Amino acid sequence: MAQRLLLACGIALTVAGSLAPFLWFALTSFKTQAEVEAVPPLWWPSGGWHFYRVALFDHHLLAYVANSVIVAGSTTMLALAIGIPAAYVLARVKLPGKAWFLGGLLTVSMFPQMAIAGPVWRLLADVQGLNTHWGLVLPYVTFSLPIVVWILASFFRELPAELEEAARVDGCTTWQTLTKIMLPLAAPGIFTAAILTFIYAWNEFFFALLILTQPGKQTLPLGIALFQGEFTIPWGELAAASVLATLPLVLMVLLFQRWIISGLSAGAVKG
Amino acid sequence: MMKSALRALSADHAAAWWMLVPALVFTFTLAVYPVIASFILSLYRIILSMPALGEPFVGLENYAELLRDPTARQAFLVTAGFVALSTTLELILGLCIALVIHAQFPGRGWVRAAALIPWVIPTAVASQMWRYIFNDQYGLANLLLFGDRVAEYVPWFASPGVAFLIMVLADVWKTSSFAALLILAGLQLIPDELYEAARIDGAGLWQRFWHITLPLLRPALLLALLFRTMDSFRVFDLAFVMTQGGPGDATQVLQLYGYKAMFTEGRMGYGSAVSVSVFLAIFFLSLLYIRAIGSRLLERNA
Amino acid sequence: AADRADTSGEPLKPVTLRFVSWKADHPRAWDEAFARFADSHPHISIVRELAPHSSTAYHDLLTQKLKNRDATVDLFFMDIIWVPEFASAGWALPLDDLFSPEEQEHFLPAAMETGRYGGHVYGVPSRIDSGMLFYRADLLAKYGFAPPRTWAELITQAESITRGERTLHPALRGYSGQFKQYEGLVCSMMEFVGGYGGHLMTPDLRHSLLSTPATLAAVEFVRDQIIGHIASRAVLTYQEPESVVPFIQGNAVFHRNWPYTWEVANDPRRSKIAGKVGVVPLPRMAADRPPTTALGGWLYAISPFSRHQREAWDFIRFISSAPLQRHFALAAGIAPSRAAVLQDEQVLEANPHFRAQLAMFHGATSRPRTPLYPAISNILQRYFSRTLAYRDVNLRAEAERADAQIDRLLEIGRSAR
Amino acid sequence: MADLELRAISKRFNSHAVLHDISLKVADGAFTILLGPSGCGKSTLLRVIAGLEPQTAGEVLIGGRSVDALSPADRDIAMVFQHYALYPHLSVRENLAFGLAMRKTPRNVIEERIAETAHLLDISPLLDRKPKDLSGGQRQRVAMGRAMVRKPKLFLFDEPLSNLDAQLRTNTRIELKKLQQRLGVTMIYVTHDQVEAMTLGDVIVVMERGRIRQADPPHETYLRPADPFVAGFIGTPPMNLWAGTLDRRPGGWIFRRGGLEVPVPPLRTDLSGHTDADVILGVRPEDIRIEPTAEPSVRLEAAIDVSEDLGADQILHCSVMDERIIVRVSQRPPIPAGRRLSLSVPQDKWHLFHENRRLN
Amino acid sequence: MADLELRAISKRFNSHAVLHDISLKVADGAFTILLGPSGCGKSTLLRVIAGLEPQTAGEVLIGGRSVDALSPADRDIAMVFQHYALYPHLSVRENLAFGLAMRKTPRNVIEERIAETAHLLDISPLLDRKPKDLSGGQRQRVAMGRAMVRKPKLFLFDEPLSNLDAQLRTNTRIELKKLQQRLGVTMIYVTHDQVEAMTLGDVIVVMERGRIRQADPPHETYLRPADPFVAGFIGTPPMNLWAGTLDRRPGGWIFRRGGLEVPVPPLRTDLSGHTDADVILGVRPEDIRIEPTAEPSVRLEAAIDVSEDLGADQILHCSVMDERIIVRVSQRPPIPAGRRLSLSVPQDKWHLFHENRRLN
Ligand SMILES: Nc1ncnc2c1ncn2[C@@H]1O[C@H](COP(=O)(O)OP(=O)(O)OP(=O)(O)O)[C@@H](O)[C@H]1O
Ligand SMILES: Nc1ncnc2c1ncn2[C@@H]1O[C@H](COP(=O)(O)OP(=O)(O)OP(=O)(O)O)[C@@H](O)[C@H]1O
Ligand SMILES: [Mg+2]
Ligand SMILES: [Mg+2]
Repeated sequence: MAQRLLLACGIALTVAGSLAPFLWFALTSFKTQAEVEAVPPLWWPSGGWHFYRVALFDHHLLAYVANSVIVAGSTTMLALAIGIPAAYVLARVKLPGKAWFLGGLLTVSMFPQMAIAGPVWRLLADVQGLNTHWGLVLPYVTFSLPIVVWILASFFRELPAELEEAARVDGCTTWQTLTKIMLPLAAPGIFTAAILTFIYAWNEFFFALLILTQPGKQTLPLGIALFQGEFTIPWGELAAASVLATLPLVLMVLLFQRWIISGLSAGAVKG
Repeated sequence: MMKSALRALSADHAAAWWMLVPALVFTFTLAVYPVIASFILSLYRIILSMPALGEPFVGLENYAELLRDPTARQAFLVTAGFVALSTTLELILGLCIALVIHAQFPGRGWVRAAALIPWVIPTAVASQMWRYIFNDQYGLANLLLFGDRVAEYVPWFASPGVAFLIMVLADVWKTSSFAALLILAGLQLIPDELYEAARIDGAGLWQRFWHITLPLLRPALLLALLFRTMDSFRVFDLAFVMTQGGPGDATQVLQLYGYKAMFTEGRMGYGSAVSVSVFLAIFFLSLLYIRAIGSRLLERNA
Repeated sequence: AADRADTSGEPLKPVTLRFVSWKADHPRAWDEAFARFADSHPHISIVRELAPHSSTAYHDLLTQKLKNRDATVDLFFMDIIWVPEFASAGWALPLDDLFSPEEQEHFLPAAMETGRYGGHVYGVPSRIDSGMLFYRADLLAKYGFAPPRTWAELITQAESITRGERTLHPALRGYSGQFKQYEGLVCSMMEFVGGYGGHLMTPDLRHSLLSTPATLAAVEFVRDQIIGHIASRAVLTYQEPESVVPFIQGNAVFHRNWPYTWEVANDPRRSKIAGKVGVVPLPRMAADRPPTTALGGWLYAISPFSRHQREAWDFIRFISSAPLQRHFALAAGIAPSRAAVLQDEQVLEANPHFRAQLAMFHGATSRPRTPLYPAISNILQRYFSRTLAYRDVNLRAEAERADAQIDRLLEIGRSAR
Repeated sequence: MADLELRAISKRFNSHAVLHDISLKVADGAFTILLGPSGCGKSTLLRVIAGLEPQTAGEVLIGGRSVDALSPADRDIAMVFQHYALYPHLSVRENLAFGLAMRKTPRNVIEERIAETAHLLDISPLLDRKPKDLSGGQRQRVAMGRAMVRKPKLFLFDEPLSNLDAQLRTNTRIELKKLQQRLGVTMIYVTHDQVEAMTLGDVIVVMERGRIRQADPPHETYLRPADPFVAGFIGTPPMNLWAGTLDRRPGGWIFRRGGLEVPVPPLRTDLSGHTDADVILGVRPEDIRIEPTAEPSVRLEAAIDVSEDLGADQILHCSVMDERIIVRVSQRPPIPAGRRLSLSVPQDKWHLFHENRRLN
Repeated sequence: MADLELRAISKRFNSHAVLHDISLKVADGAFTILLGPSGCGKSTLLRVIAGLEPQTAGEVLIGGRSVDALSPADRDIAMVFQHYALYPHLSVRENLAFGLAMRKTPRNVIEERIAETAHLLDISPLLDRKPKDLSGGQRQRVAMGRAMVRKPKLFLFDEPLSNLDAQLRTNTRIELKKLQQRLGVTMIYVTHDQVEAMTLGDVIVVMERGRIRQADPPHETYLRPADPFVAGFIGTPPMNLWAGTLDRRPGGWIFRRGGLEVPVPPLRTDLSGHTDADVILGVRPEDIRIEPTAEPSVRLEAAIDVSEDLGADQILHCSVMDERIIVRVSQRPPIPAGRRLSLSVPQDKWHLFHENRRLN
């Protein structure tokens, strides 16, 4: 009984703690300007969609959304395209030095962005990559590769080795084994890796700040961090923009919670 | 005979290497090379706004400068404090959340999703959100604490200690669920049989937690601890958006300090020295990580 | 537009100029200006690139482009404080060949001075800008006060007004300004330092003077008399956008800000105190000391990496011409940098505060003009923020430490061959 | 030590009924086997007894007192799990001590009991090792030790030997039997291994789909299975079972299936009403002779389809008038496939079932 | 169809040697079993033959030609895996077609072959299902079909029946044997199940720790194991083996261990130099009689320690002058423990080994 009570409290606290702060922000987005600046603050909004209209049309939020979609989408595709073969090889093929490679890769994911910011910036400058989406995608791919490879490698490792040997006896090359047999089977893992990469790229701030200086190219987090009004901080618009920026991810979590959890635990602990 | 067998095999190995090449290229050009380049840059004095100074080689002078600089020391202390405090809290909270979302109850999927939401909210958004919640005039924190006693409203970010704690709070809120995920994975690995054996042995709820769950969770906790340690060492967005490092450098974290040195002040050499130092700190931590847990992972992968 | 191109005889190659600026305070006034430019220069189209409002963020972004020799930036707004840095780094085009001395004479000499460094002109002043004191004319009148001339007066007035309004209006504070750890903190503090007759640096820019008595006194004054007294401690977290809110919400009696605040405070859609606002020069420390204020302002500058420097100059000439400055003064309340326009009857009628502003402008002090300013500014920000935020720090020790840091930087700066 | 009684235990998981109305008495000191195919509810029943899973209906009595309100810890039982469930982070000694420590047993008593148990099970040298450093058999013994050290009233085993290899399994089986005889404790033992069931148990409880089909001593279960399920489940190769009808002939009852007619042995039940009844006739492969016997027996002419030589035995897959029959013989040299044989089945070796009940 | 020859195959994983100098000839059309305890290298040997794992030394010849340079696909072999390794995302038809399609076989030929194979294995109705919708036995047959459809020279099986339950296993075993006889193909079959080995194989290759211990037909392996390992490995319960010394007596050779003396059968090898040699004497539990026999035999007085009743058989764990001996009898009613027995072992049932070689 006590156990059930404890659990109920735990559930309530978890849900409230996770959602309440953001809900407050979301409430703010439905207030009127006067309500936003009211002292003391008001609980219930009455402003409707005004701030959303302002955020979307006056602050060109849709352009930021489009940029984020392009960047996060291409990052995901490219990271998978590169990560899948690498993960497969690392999971399956006996290669000398493989352990070092995996360890090294893991270390890369720990690099502070600052440690590589300067040279990456110079590198991108040399190839005209600043202020381009692909210029941002490149470091994103680099930083999401470890997690992609890690998750996928653990997924591939879980798939029976027999299947591959069957494919080899049936005449498949390594590449064909990967594309015809392993890929369809690893679909759930790929999906998880894709979600995680997408979330990472959608949320990343440091490189975006560094690489995208042209407002037309900037991604959502940057737009939100550098959000500005005419004279004061436009909290209402900011809240509306934040809700819009977060909504896709919240939907993703609601829909794919199971995959995210299983993928992360597979990648992390079973490693 | 043997040679041809080897050849058949090494053709496969060659294919395998080719499949690694793109990942290697990315990792080397955009991670390994830059770190090396940063290190080389850190040996020069490069001040972009003063090309007249040239770019003299100064050896380790930038590092000496770093050691002398009280601001750098402050940034290091702030970062270390942030790492220690936030990871500790995240681990404790993450463990609690993990225990909750590991239990069986109807609607668990929704609770799990709810717990994950802070983790997917962009840090930039979360930072603005907390900045708003702790606003000195129309923040939720003041409303909850003081209601309409407006005169008592507290300017939270004005106190260095409080500003630092808010940054910790924002990080804990955002990433505890990630720690919880890792710990949850550990929980799932503990067989139910053990709990049943303990129940038969007469262990109560708390004793089961203390004698079974906690010791067996150690690897997962360690993993979460080190993941979080390394990640929180890189804190940047929170300080950048919420406080810009103030007040009085109370939230001046290393990455922000390095960023300012390099990109605001144009001191490429010195900024590189800062970033190389951050890198080394994290690198040694990750060595620790590999020693503590990774060796087991690597064995499995070998 | 096509027919005009025809009438001009020789068709000009169409050119697109990228103009980096912050998000405009008065979008309509600017749109109108751009429209007029498009009419007279049909072959030049202007793309505005909006950068962050915060001077530091804007600086970082712009310098990144310039470091990168980004040819897509043609011209930009340049904070007056960046002139030495940009000049030294070669990020701003010297305008000596384009900007004839005769033309320079039309501008206020003090304003022209902000664009000069090392004997060259790098920018055309777009406005005059300096810190001002805004006040609640209604409240001062209610309590029978004249606008304060000294800080002591300001403090007394603030205290008695807030005391008097306490029951009616508990949230009312005496003062609101900018004391967050950011670039603006240097401006704010410099005004007090100047008030005590002090300086941040020696005139030859060899030594930092933070541990001189005047500078220390200024910090002590702000720490002990302003923050947490007439002003909420919240000012430690305020930049301009935050600091203006209590004022226009009617929660502050006095407010230090840049001239554009006049417009905001009198806009009834945004402000609860529209029509109840007065503006005067910042108070003095003592009646016998000169008033001091921080010099601000923005210059039009051309990127040396631009491929359309001629057209960029055409645009600057146009936008800083007398008619346009009149337009901005009337439509947006921006104080002109051309002496003639500033004295224009119509302009002054619409903006009575320009007189006070001009007076202030002449006494304004500039922040240290060195290419190393961004680094020095960071040290200054940390120093001021620490000493204001922590009440128990050893002020002198902190000052000496910051002095040493700055001196060391300056020494490095002098090591040029 | 205590006896155990189950009274009409039922168990459902949500809407899925796993145990139906299970009643059973286990005498003090008896070794009782729960045997049945996978998923029949053996583990569930054991867990209900342990109190790890509450029953949906019915009552569990240990030593005559209802324990339904007691937690597993308070029922004074011990359980040995299939995967042993040793605490991996504790040494063997600590594993043994855990249950006692939880019950606040004094330190010196704990020491004493551990020494005693370790001696009995011959694991004294292992006391300071961690479970991961033990072999399968050693782990098994530690798991037993952990159960024994508390001296509970009742021991519950859930397939404790299924993770050992064949050799070790045989040895441990024999040791376990000796141990039980020596300690005289009450044990409930789940398995799906026939050999374990036959050799260890005083009573075998055969379960199928949540019901008890038979609860008898092993030899009784083998010799007189209560229904066709038990008949087919116990014995390798399994009993030959034919579905057919019963017919009255002048000389007695006849089993008929297609062209095959078999005179059946005297029945215990009165079959007056059962002419043409559907019945199942069974005979064990090892009860069929290929040499003529003296006993009264039925003769069947058979052809060998496949002959499998297992070394010691031979399994003959034969057909008798289109019906398949498996015969087990021990014969050297082996009889090759293709040969015709005359099989004889002693009258008393037939098993006859009707509507899930044994007729003879 | 083709014969297979292994010439001195060795295999090491890093420094760990798994196969030592394996040489073997498999005749065209033979059914060869690889049997041995877990970890002895059976799978590794099979994988070397398949080309999935390169050998460290030695040569593999199929149909007389070395295949060392060929990839698995080019060796013209088929393999059936323990877990079947059916491609889960492909239908049965696609699974069957996959190998042919990879070899660019024309569409119509593929169709034809699939139809033919499906008919043969009786899986035609399953062709459009996914593997997950098949029962264990059906999966097993599809796996066989996938191997057969390519008509390879050589079939390799790695414990193909180990995932089926007992009943299905017996049936499939019999079908497999029939199929092999009908197709006349060469098969190499890994198992650690003695029954499968005894019943399926033309030849059983017994392996231990990477070496071949014996390669003979099943009955030969059972009747005349080549060394004590094979003797102990084949047969359940295992052969009784005693280590002792050999002694010359006037009447012939005597085996002596402690107080026990056993006259041994005539030996094939000349033992002149072997007086006092260390030897191992063996006798199978099922070869020991408890009634006197007519044949010349050795009599041993035994006491029954434990008597296990398996239903059809009884296993008696006895002691003969401190030596343990296991006896298997089929006796009703069972003989209880504690009784004394007079055992007789026919002279020709003794097995005698010296230095890993058979003496008689
Ligand atoms: N916690 C549970 N929730 C739902 N169904 C369950 C649960 N535990 C067991 N079952 C179901 O109850 C039935 C009996 O399970 P049980 O584990 O008792 O079988 P068993 O006889 O022990 O089988 P095995 O020999 O495979 O261990 C199975 O159908 C199983 O799926
Ligand atoms: N890839 C490998 N790397 C290292 N050692 C291996 C590898 N594969 C097998 N081994 C080792 O080689 C030995 C033989 O393994 P193999 O799988 O051939 O045994 P097996 O006879 O098939 O056993 P089982 O009956 O358990 O399948 C084992 O000790 C095993 O640990
Ligand atoms: Mg079970
Ligand atoms: Mg194997």
